[in-house]
Amino acid sequence: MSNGKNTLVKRFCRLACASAIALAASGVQAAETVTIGFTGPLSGGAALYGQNTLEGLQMAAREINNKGGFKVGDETYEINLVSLDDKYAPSQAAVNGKRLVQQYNAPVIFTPHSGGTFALQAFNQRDDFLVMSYTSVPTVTEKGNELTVRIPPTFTGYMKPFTKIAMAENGKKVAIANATHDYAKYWTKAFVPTWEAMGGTVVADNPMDYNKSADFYTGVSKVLAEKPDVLFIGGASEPTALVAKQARQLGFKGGFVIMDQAKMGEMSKIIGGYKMLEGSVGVVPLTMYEEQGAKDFVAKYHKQNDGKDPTTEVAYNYFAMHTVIQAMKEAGTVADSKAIRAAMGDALKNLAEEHNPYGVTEIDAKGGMMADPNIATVKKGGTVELQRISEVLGE
Amino acid sequence: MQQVLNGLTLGSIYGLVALGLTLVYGILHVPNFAHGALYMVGAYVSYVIMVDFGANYWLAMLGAAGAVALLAVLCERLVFNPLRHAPPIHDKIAAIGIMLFLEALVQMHWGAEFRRMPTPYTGIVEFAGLTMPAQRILIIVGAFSLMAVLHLFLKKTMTGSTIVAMAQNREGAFLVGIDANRVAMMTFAISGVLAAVGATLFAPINLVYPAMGHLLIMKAFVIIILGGMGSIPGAIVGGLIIGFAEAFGGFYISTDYKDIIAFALLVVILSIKPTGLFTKGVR
Amino acid sequence: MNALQKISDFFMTPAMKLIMIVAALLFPFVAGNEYQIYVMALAFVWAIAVYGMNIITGLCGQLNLAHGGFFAIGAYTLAILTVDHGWPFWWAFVAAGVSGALLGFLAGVVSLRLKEHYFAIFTLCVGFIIYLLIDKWEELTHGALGIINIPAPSGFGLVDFTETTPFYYLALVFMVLSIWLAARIANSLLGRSFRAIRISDELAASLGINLMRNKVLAFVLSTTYASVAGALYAGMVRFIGPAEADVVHTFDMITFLLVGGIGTLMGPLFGTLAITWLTQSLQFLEEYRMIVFGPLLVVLVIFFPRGVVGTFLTWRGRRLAAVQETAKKESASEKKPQPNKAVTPRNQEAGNHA
Amino acid sequence: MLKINNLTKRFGGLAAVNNVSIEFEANKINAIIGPNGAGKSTFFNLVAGAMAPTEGSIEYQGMDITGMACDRIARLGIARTFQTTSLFDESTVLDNLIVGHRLRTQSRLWDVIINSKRLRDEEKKCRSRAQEVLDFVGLSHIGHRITADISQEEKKRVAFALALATDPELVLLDEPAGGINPEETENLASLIRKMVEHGVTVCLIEHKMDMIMSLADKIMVLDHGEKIAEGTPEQIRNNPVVIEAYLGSDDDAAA
Repeated sequence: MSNGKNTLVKRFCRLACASAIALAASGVQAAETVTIGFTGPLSGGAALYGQNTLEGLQMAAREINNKGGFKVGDETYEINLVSLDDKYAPSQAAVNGKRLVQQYNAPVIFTPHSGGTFALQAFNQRDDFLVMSYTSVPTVTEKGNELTVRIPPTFTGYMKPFTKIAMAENGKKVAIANATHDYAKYWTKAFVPTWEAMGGTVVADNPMDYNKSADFYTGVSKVLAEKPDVLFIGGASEPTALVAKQARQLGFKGGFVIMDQAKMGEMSKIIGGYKMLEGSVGVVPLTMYEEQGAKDFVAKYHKQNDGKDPTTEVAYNYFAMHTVIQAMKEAGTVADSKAIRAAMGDALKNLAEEHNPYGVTEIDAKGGMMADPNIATVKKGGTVELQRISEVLGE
Repeated sequence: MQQVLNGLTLGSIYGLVALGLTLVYGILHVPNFAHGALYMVGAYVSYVIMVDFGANYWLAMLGAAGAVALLAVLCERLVFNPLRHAPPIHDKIAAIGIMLFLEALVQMHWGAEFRRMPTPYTGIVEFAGLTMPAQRILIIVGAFSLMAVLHLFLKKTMTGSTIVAMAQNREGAFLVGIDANRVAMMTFAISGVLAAVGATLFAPINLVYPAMGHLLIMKAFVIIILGGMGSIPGAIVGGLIIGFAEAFGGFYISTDYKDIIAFALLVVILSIKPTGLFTKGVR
Repeated sequence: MNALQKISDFFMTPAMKLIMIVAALLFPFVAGNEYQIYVMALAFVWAIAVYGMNIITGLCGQLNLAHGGFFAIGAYTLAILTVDHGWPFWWAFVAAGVSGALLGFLAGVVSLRLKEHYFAIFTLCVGFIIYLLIDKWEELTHGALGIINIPAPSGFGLVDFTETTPFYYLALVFMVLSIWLAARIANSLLGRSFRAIRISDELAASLGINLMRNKVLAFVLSTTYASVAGALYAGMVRFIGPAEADVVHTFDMITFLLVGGIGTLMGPLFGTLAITWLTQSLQFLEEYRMIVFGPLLVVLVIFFPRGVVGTFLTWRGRRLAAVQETAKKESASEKKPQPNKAVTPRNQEAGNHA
Repeated sequence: MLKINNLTKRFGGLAAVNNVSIEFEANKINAIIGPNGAGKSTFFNLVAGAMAPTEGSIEYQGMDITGMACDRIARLGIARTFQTTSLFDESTVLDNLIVGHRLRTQSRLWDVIINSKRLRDEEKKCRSRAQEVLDFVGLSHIGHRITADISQEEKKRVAFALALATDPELVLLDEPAGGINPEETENLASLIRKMVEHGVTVCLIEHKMDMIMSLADKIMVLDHGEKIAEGTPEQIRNNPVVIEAYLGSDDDAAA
């Protein structure tokens, strides 16, 4: 986020390089390269998000190419990653998809948003390419599209442990004050029934537009008027931190359930530590993970980026690129998207630990990745406690 | 009561932004769609001065005011002045062009990410059971004192009264020999200052990002239509009306529909009275 | 100069129209790949909406900033009726056009009481209200989640419009129909009434033109165009979200219109195709696109307010007038009947599109 | 032909036109003069229907047209020109005139879509009417020119032609000779006479006194919204009240 000291010159250089690569690739389709496509927001309001996802893919591709490519059968391939901007617009994602398949022969296309995924799904089975979708919206894999892989686990896994912890720490009355974009809506839809099923009540429901709202005091004071024990918040990390801060300023003493889009680590930078988040449950950045794969990845990333912390987007997409390549090796083909999809399960088993920071182990029949991620609870005094979902539920 | 203060905070910022817009409209009859972009640039300039140069909050505000005033004058000189005699559709499109350009420029340089502007005033004031963060009090006080200064400027100084004269009667002022160019530049500069100060006041309780001006500018337009385009008291009163409507509407109806309140109000009022609430005489 | 004259003459002949249509028909065979056909089809869909904008803004002179909103209304009407209510595509398509017209009528009756700046600002707000409603009214529009699985246009078992090439021809047919109707309107007495309003409300009223009736008609025509385009778009992309109603689309359409030539007949098509392909070929510049387009808009309105096609037509009009003048002088000196009868009607046609 | 009774128009508290009554006869040239801000243009706007009067009535050929909409009044046969002539700069002169006859046609959107016979006939009618009025104002030789390229005087004539294309019986001319030279003014005056000869009644606002005095059959003088005199040029010239009004006001109206 704010430590992104992207100067104009740097950006232009990067741009020039990217376009040079793209041009070179469009010119000659060398026998030993395989093109991987990407369509995502590289400009507009979601540009940072899109660039983060792309960065993960680039990092993995660079790693593989620097080692001289990868072997499938007798042939050694290098990765040619072609990225196109869609400004978060589904129609533009569809145009880019057509372009990546038709012009660049990409067997695999990455996209970091559900809208783009839906647009690509309108023709991916006919045009024969695999959609690697970085979104935890379950619908993208539930419709039965056979060539779609959902990279992160669905957020629905968080419902029960979040609810359990929040109730134990604070109480049973929740007020909803999260964001209004599509992802937040999906979350609310899944969260409310879980909360109620576990014996809680929803005392207020007042989502707010985190990005456009001029002011959260009105909305926050409205939900606080119902005296909730728990406040369900979440959107991008920065505004979420502000919502939490304003709730505290307005006298809220309970805990927060923080939607997984916001990372507590990033929020803590804005509001000066975890003190304000006492009694809260949410997710933390990879840097706080104890697992070896995560540590290796973070160390590598730090080395390459002057100590900058990797985002979740970077880590998952880095993992996804390695998985795709591994699957190509397992399947023995770089072109047959069905075979690549079918080999995903084996690929996950054989993936090196350092390439799998989140420890994803399985992929379900519909194409959803499954993992057992860490969730974090902020205890009294601002200490953070990490637990695997299975641990929370197993108690 | 909490909502009254919320309404006041929102209303004073809306009023400040709408004031700049209404002044420009009064003088040049240009609905400056780029005004929201000027506001956004103001926030970024303050941010840079504070974060990258480590300067003081007030210094940053001053710097932003100066920079945006200059930018506004440039817009007037390079774009609106050449379009003085063009059909009315053209200056609007040109203003949209400026808006798109400024946003793209800022985004290219700083990226689209949300930034948080630091403020030295982070305390909370508790008064009669009300919780008021210091920055909010600063917004209300700052906005209203700026309005007062502007009022004095327009009423008591020579330049100010020429602006008022020209706003009231363009042809008349021209006949009396007012230098229209100078007044136009002056007006744009003032509108730039208002936008930049508004942004610097407001940004610490919000976030700084390239599209931050969008919604604000639309509400500012609603305000000056309600208040009568070109009317200075209309802009302030209109700003407060919308601010309160949103604070109370957001509280009693739904925050989700908060943003629609201003626009719904506009549609209803204009359907009943096409000339706006406070306009006098013929348009 | 003479060669230029000949070329420009050629542009105005019916043969040119035929050539353009044939070129459009052959495009899928010439195109290198399906991607290009897809982009072209999408550009045609946008062009239909831009033709609508041209009627209210170009002909009638009212800057309608809610145009993108009506595009979204068309798309959403189609999507809601097909996905949530199981209507057949073409019935929903007709309903989309009708809802665009009806809502356009309602919005028009209210907003057209306002003039110039008030109208532009008001429609900006109308567009924003449409966006907010789509975004917030979840029961009807699915809110921020958008609508997935929109069916492609039904080909009645004969054609499969999920394929790109058949859809291309479908979009082409609709676009040609749109241009045809736009041309009819522009060249008729109705179009002349609209243009009189564009010059000045006062003048038009003094010529006995009912301002409100004509403006509302132009507005309804434009919103119908927009919603038909939106419905086609929904059938093409087959997923829509609230972003379709974003004001950015309206600004895009203004850019298309201005580059091509506002108020001209071929301007909307030219502008849409030119900018669409320019953005596609400058894809790596996406992030910086507006840095080019923003100033481009400003430069256009200051120096070439009539766009490419408009500038061409004016130039040609001047040339023809000059030619006629010299011809007249010659015929006067040689006492011969003047040979330029054929020129006059052409010339008028050129002017008509203005 | 046109009978005005106690016409008053107030803006806020200010009366721009105050209790004016007058009658204009058919087939005559009627002039309205007065210093700047005397309410002449407001008076025209009231007659043409661009504004509704606060009080009083306007009778046209025995019909009460008070407060009637502009376009209906135009259809009843009252045409007008404006001080500044706005035309389609980008199209040809002839093309500009075709719309003038639109109000005498019936075609609607449906006719346009099916290109009905009615539409084609009416378009032919409008075009020939445009040609006729262009001939009438003596500009048929420049009908093919782009309007932006013609002279100021020619533009004035085109504006006359446009008004005449509506088939009016009464034409209101707002400063027809503004911004053109004396010789052109003379030509324009003869055109105005020609219009009257062809059965059109003229009513004009003008600052050029010589022109008015030689042209008008009847003159009304407005000052501060009130009628201070009416009569023949001879009567007006010698009217002490009028002289006082013009001398008393410090503008250049008497030029």
